[in-house]
Amino acid sequence: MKVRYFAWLRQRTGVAEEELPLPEGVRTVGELARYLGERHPRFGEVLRTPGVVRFALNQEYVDADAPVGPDDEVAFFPPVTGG
Amino acid sequence: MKVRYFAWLRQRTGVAEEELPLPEGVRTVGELARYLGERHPRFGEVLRTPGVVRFALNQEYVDADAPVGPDDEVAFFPPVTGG
Amino acid sequence: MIRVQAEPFDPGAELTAFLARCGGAGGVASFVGRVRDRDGATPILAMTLEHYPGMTERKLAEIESEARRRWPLADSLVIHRYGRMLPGEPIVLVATAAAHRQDALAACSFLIDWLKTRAPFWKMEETPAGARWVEARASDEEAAARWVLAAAD
Amino acid sequence: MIRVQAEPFDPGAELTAFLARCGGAGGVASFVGRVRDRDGATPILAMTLEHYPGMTERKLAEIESEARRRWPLADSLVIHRYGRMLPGEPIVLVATAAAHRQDALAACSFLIDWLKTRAPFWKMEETPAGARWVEARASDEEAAARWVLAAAD
Repeated sequence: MKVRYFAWLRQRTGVAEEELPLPEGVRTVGELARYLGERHPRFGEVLRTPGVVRFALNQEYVDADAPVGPDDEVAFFPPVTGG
Repeated sequence: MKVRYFAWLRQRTGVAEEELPLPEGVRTVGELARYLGERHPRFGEVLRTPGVVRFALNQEYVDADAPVGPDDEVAFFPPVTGG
Repeated sequence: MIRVQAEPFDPGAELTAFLARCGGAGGVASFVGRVRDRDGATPILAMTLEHYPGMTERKLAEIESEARRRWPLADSLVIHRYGRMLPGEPIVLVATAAAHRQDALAACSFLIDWLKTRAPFWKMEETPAGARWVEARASDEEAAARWVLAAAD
Repeated sequence: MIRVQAEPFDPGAELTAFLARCGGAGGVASFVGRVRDRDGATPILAMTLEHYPGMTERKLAEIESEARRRWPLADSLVIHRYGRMLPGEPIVLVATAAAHRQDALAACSFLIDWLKTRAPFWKMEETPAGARWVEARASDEEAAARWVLAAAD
């Protein structure tokens, strides 16, 4: 699967995107975030505060309980500030 | 005094503006309108329906009871439709 | 700034000049009103706008002052034509600049709403059946009244 | 029409092209958002807009479709830049055309309000003290929520 990080979350992981197999035991976007939070502790820190990290699954906004599969693209980012 | 007519009221009086002395007994814009309605009967007709004719005194909107004097400019026109 | 003129104007060029004039303001809202090409099924061949010279400029300046009293605007512009014009030609341009977009957008709506009910202009449309004066619309009065109510809150 | 691009654009020229494209529509509203030159007392030296390629275009197209579902628009346009830009440079242009001005004005406000809270862009400002990511504003969420409430009415 493909994982992407944007804005200051990218600065916390140190990578803009990574390819990885679906981790064992991970069924939802929220579980994936916690798994990745262990790989990138500074990303893991900010996951503890609700609302700071937003999720997209295959380029649609989703909640933490959205199910993920091995071919999905998941993105993590802070609230948007365009316009 | 100076009297001006705009839009389709001008078509009813046949004149865009006229100079006249303050008519005897006329103290307000409404009284002036009624006086002029006798000079221009097709203008007089539409004065009977409230809200159809609007008034300006020296280029400010006023009601029919605004007092007029011999040096004033009075204008009569339908509701505005610019923009 | 208020301009009342018989000459055509170019809204894109006016917006460019306005943006250059108020370089520091983050948000610029604008509205362009043009001569419509039909009224329902009736084709409009041309439109003539009559105005009250002197009073028009005075009322537009008052309306602009009121907008700048209500919203913190960096700048504002109203251009309004009079005389005869063809379908598609711009009649009016309103532009507002502010640090915050909501001030610019609200002030722009306010200016066009008040202009429509308070500035002494009258539209005459030419159709295949002849010329006719446009009637004032109740919806314009209602749109303008919103801002009176908003001020009283 | 949606455009997401790194290249600068000229809002006046874009408005001219938009007006030509929708010649029959009587009312055209637009909004230009630019890089601000200061945040309170802090000078802004530059801004970088990051976006999510693919998802950005998709969300903007959804927001535009929603506007055209809610209001009878003759046409609409959203141009949004990404990358690094300087104070005063245009970031975004929204334009809407409709037969009636209130539809054009409401749709324009809606587009910019929803874009600000739903399109995946992130702003980083450079100040004399260094670079910082702009925080989302509660007032933007409130502005966007107005339209959710309006739809439920």
